[in-house]
Amino acid sequence: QGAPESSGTSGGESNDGPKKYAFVFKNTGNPYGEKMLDGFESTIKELGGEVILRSPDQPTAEGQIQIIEQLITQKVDVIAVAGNDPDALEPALKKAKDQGIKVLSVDSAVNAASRDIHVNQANPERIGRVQIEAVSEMIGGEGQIAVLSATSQATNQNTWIEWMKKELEKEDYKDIELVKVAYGDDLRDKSVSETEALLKSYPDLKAIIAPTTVGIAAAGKVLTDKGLEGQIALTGLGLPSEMATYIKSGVSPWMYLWNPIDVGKGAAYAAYELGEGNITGELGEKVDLRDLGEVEVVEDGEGTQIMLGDPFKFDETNIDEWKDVY
Amino acid sequence: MTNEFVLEMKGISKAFPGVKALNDMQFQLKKGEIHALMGENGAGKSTFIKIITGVHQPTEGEMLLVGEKVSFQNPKQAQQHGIAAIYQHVTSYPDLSVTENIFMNHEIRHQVWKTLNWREMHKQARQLLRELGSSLDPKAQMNTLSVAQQQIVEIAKAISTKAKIIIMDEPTAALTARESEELYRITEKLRDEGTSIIFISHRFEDMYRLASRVTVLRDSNYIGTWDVEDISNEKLIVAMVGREINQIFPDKKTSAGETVLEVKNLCKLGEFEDISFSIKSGEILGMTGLVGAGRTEVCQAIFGITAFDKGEILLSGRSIRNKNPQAAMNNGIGYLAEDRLDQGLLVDWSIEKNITLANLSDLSSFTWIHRDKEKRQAKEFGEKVHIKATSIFDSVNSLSGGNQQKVAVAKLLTKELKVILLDEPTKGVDIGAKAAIYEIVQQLAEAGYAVLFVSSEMPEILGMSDRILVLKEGRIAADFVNRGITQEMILEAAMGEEQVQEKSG
Amino acid sequence: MEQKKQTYQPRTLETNLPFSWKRLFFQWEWMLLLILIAVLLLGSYVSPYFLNYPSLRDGTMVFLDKALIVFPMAMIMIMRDIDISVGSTVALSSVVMATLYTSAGLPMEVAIIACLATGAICGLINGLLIVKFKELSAVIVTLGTMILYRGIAYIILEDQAAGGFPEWFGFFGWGYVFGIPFLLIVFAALALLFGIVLHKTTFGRKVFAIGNNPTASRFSGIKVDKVKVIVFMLAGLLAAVTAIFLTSRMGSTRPNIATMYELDIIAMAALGGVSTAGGKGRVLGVVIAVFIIGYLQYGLGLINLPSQIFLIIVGALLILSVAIPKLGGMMKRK
Amino acid sequence: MEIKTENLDLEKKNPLALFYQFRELGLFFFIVILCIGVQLRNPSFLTGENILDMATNTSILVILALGMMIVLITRGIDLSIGAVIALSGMLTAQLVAANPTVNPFLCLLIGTIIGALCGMVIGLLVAKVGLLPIIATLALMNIFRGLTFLVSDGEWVSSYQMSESFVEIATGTFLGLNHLIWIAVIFCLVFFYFLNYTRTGRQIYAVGSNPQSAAVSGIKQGRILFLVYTIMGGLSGLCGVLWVSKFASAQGDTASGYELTVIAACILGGVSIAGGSGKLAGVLLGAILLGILNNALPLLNVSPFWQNGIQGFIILLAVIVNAIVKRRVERIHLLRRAG
Ligand SMILES: Nc1ncnc2c1ncn2[C@@H]1O[C@H](COP(=O)(O)OP(=O)(O)OP(=O)(O)O)[C@@H](O)[C@H]1O
Ligand SMILES: Nc1ncnc2c1ncn2[C@@H]1O[C@H](COP(=O)(O)OP(=O)(O)OP(=O)(O)O)[C@@H](O)[C@H]1O
Ligand SMILES: [Mg+2]
Ligand SMILES: [Mg+2]
Repeated sequence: QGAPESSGTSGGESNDGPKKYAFVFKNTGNPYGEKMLDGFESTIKELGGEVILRSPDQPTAEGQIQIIEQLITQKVDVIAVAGNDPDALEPALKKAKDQGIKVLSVDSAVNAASRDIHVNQANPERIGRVQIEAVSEMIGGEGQIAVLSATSQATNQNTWIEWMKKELEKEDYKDIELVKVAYGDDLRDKSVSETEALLKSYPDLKAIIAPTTVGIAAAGKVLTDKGLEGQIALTGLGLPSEMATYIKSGVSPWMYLWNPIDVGKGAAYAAYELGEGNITGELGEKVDLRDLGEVEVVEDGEGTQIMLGDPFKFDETNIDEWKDVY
Repeated sequence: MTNEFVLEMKGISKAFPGVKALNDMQFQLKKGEIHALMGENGAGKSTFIKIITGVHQPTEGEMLLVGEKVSFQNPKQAQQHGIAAIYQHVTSYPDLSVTENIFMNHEIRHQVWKTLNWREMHKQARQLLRELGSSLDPKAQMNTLSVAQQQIVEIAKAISTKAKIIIMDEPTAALTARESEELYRITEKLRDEGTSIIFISHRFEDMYRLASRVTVLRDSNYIGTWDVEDISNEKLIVAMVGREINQIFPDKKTSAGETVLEVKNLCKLGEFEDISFSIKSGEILGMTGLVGAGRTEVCQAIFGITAFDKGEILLSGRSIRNKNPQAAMNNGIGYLAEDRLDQGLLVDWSIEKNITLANLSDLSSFTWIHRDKEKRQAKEFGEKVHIKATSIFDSVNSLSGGNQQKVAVAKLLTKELKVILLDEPTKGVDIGAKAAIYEIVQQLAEAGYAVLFVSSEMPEILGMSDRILVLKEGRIAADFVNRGITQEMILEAAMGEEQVQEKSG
Repeated sequence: MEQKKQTYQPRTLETNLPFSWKRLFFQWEWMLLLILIAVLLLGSYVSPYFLNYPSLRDGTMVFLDKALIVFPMAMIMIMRDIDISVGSTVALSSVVMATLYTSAGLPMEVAIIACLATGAICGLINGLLIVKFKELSAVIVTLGTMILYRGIAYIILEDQAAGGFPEWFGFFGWGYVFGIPFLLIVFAALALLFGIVLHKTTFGRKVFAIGNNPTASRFSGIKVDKVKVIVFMLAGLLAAVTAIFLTSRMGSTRPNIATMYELDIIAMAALGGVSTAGGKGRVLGVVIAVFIIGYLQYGLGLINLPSQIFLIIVGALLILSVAIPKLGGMMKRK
Repeated sequence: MEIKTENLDLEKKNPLALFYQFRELGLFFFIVILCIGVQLRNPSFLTGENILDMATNTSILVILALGMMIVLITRGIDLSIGAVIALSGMLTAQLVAANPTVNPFLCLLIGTIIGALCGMVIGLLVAKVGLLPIIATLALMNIFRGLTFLVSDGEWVSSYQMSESFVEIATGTFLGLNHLIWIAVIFCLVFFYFLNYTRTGRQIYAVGSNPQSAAVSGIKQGRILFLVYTIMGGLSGLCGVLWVSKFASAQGDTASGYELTVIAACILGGVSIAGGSGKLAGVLLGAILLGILNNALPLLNVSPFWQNGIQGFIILLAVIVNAIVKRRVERIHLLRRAG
């Protein structure tokens, strides 16, 4: 077994000129991702780096591996990636790290071995808990609720759902029953069928939590079409532009999301700091995120991460400002 | 000047890439005549009629319809000028109904709604078929019909266009004597109604029976046109093949040996029942019957293509069961399929690869094919059956029907066989090639093969067989030793007494 | 006797074709080669990182895994069939392998054998269904099994990933032998093997014969059903081989890997000159086509074109490459 | 001289001809049994509301399956429809977003035209250039999908940007039935008429049944193929608008992979990939079966991880059961004929 000859001796150091920062998102045409890429791009440009934005056309790890290979060949300095799979990118990202490229994951983490640091859009525990708090308030602390998730293997979704379940164990929520976790696969038609099935299987359902942008929009549509506003509450994580109609009509009194542009920005600052060698991703380091404030590197499983604040609440009062932004 | 000829073709030539299929062809068709077109396989007959019907465009020459110059860019135009054709290879729509096959592209529509008038079309289809002496169900799906029935539908289709000129390219090739008789009757009726008919056939009986004039083609060239009364059989053959054929059927030198193949009480539900016969080495057993009598089914059951329900097959006294054609061939049984285009040959392939296909294992070691051996074998067997082509790499597509059949025969000879089952081996084959095939068959018998010779043509059954088996509705109706047997005797057995009586009555 | 000899004229059949430049050059493979050269030139023009040995070498590792299936797929297409379940077969074999290793605790070697067996069985099921239910056609059967096999993969692994393979397993996807990627060596060996089988052996001849005329092939003593089952099994088996390489590259697996692989594979075979109308195709053309599509994608990736542009370019390439000869033929006829 | 000809005729009805009338029977029973099974497990299955939901959700599939049927009848296939749906949906949605007052009928028309243009490109490649449909549409699937991403530039159009009247297209009801159901019903009737009572409709079958013979009987094959792909494209374009209106959202990856569902509906319904045959009733049943599966699996509380597997299994089972029933019936008829 011959050792792979490295195709370039090292990543950044030997390069003159602006450093190259690459961002690999999950797939193309994902509205949420596009906004994140926008934030990343504009920030890096401000900081004087060169930006490469890449996404496979399908949300698969294979596609991302291909892209990472190509980035390695191009001798980029930093790769930021929103992983389609936490583990599958490990060999490719390790190869990148071996060649001196700094790696950080954003939004959906890759495993600790394949990254220097993870930029978490918000504290997953808070995301989970806050949605239960919201639902409880909407239904008066009593009744059946269901979760409409994305694909069954979306890691961040699953983490949030775990936290929701933990939150539900609290005494305050003893009258709330989580009856089902349905999966709409982030497909519009499937999410609609799943929502309809929920309504039929659980006639007493009081609320739906959809921690996915596609799912919450589809659920909003079904509840609107069936004229169920006020009877079944909807909350979760949604894009303001997609949810504006439903928030105003009262189908979804309010919902949450972080600002993907800010996530992109945060990732850009972190990438820049990594690329400049100002941080290494060690526990306890301070990262200066400029206007997003200064955050501390904290533990995340075996790796480290920084967190970008609480999820943001969108309701009637502020939705109009935001719906044109993303 | 009034015109005697409804159709006149002057100096027509047609070249395909690499082939000159027609050269300076002349042709005149009178109103209300049946005009036979004859010539060897590949002489250019089918090409000629495809030019008339607008399927092909001539490279040179002109075409006059009732004295007026026309040229057809597509078949629709020819149809609109009252020309209809029944092509050599039945061109039906297998998934559609009889009615639709008849009326395709000239459907009857409601006066007002312009929607298809199914009721009227079914009615007229039934009427047309009845005129043709058939009570086929117009709603039946085409692929459930026998070849003869499909042929009748094709004729009905030609008539339904109210054509003034109807062209029939070998319509009798797939028909038995009795069905041919039916076709003659229909054709004559059409002629009497004033339709002009061009009739292509390799059967001399067809021509003598029907045609008033005959035009002969040879090697793409126009040879001449004669009144049928004025030309003798010998002269016609010379015109067609360019030399004399003294003897069509080879001399029989039967020296039958051991019994090779024995079939006992073979039954298959709905196809045939109680078939028993045996063939000795060196013997030619003729098998005949009406279309659908089950001859092909029997052959295919013996060859392992279809399964049979009951009965036994013995080869040299040993009981065998052929699970598939491969097993049959390994047991020494070969089968020449009736439909050579569909079942016999790979038409896009070269002569060479076709000939060697059944015998690849002998030409290879550890499945590696030895190309030299393969070429040698193809040449040897191709020449043995006298295929008319320039090289063994010519594609079978480019050969005429008779030569294609020779390729299929050559393929059969590559295997070491004891029994060969020939299903209509001379179907659609010209007189010269027929003689050649007869001779090959005779040589095979002399070489010790046991031959089952299936045919619908009485003369060749009588001329070739040592014994004759007549099938009727899946059962053996008669088993003759071919001495002093006449066509009438065979027909009588094939059709059953009542019908023969009616026929003579 | 003498007279009889005269019933026909003796003829000879040529067994050697005269040399012809036209025959040598009017071949699809030349056209493909030109396209490949154009792709390489284009690549080196747009990106300084493209045209050097390490880059071209490592580039192959990005696209060759799925290309392994293109050989049996070509055979299937030559037989006028199609197999759209191969992507799902990759996923199922990979999931079976990973589960046996991680959950059942079997040795990796055994898991790999189980992976190959799974692929072969998937192919076998396809093949058997196709020959037993002739009225269904391969598209229908493999459409059904495509959904079914991936479904089984989901049933096994649900939303989990399985990984943590032994160190040496990474060799398949990332290893080099004498400086050449192991994957490339395997690809070359398979190309050679399938080239020989398809063009030089009786088995290959039978595959072509079936594509040309299945009935006549059967009547000629070819066991059509058996050949078909074997070829579909080969497709399953190579899907499993792909699963090994892919899983090794990713270090872990999930039920959703290798989605849409079938379309990429069919596109490669079609560009390579394999006709789904049956009976035509050559391994050499397919190999060149694999490199055309692979390097094109790689080259465009190096200049960071968005992947949707790549979709358009591959689509256009596919159409142009198939259409140009047809248009040329149309011109000639006019 | 008169010869009797019974021997040539089909006095008894041909067994195949008889069976072809009941070809969809197997599938029909399969659906009935499936429905009974589901109903026993979840009584809310056969309620009026659920049936209406199911019909609404299956309508788009039905419309597309009609188009796919005629493509398959001509021995073709169209893999690009998912991409055409996305492209036309995206363009129409952008139009609506930029211009909220635009009339919904105009939207439907524009979507249909966009789709028909896409279909014409395929038609030209297949009919004039002579490309194999599977290759041509595979390539164009890529191209149309790529174009969708390009025109949208990664952006999406969401519900607040869509006018009330536009969303009404797919959510409004008429006589208690959703518009989508009406549209599907109308298309079924139109197709029934088109396929059975117009010359062109029958020529579609003729071209698929035997292209050579269609050529010699003077049918302009190229025109038929062109027409068929244009219709398929037009229907896809229309469905693109319906899709976007139904989900009130237009994105680049809309309907990706949906072509396989549509093809599955057709072949479940007995349309032969080899061309020449296929009936509207069968295709309708095929689409309904898939619609029922999509609706029933969530209702039965089937684990999401099992749904794919069950769906694949049922599709295979349905086509195999249909094939076996067909063989049985043929055998019975054979026995009767022999007896
Ligand atoms: N489309 C074609 N392309 C090339 N050559 C052709 C084509 N059609 C016919 N030919 C050639 O033209 C010649 C005449 O063929 P044609 O079919 O007209 O013969 P035919 O007289 O009808 O023979 P048969 O009695 O066997 O039907 C043959 O040599 C044949 O190979
Ligand atoms: N009148 C008919 N009605 C229905 N089916 C028929 C009829 N005639 C023939 N067939 C079909 O043909 C089959 C038997 O014909 P087969 O081809 O075995 O007979 P054959 O004597 O070889 O006739 P041919 O001269 O056409 O080769 C039957 O199984 C049947 O399906
Ligand atoms: Mg001819
Ligand atoms: Mg026969």
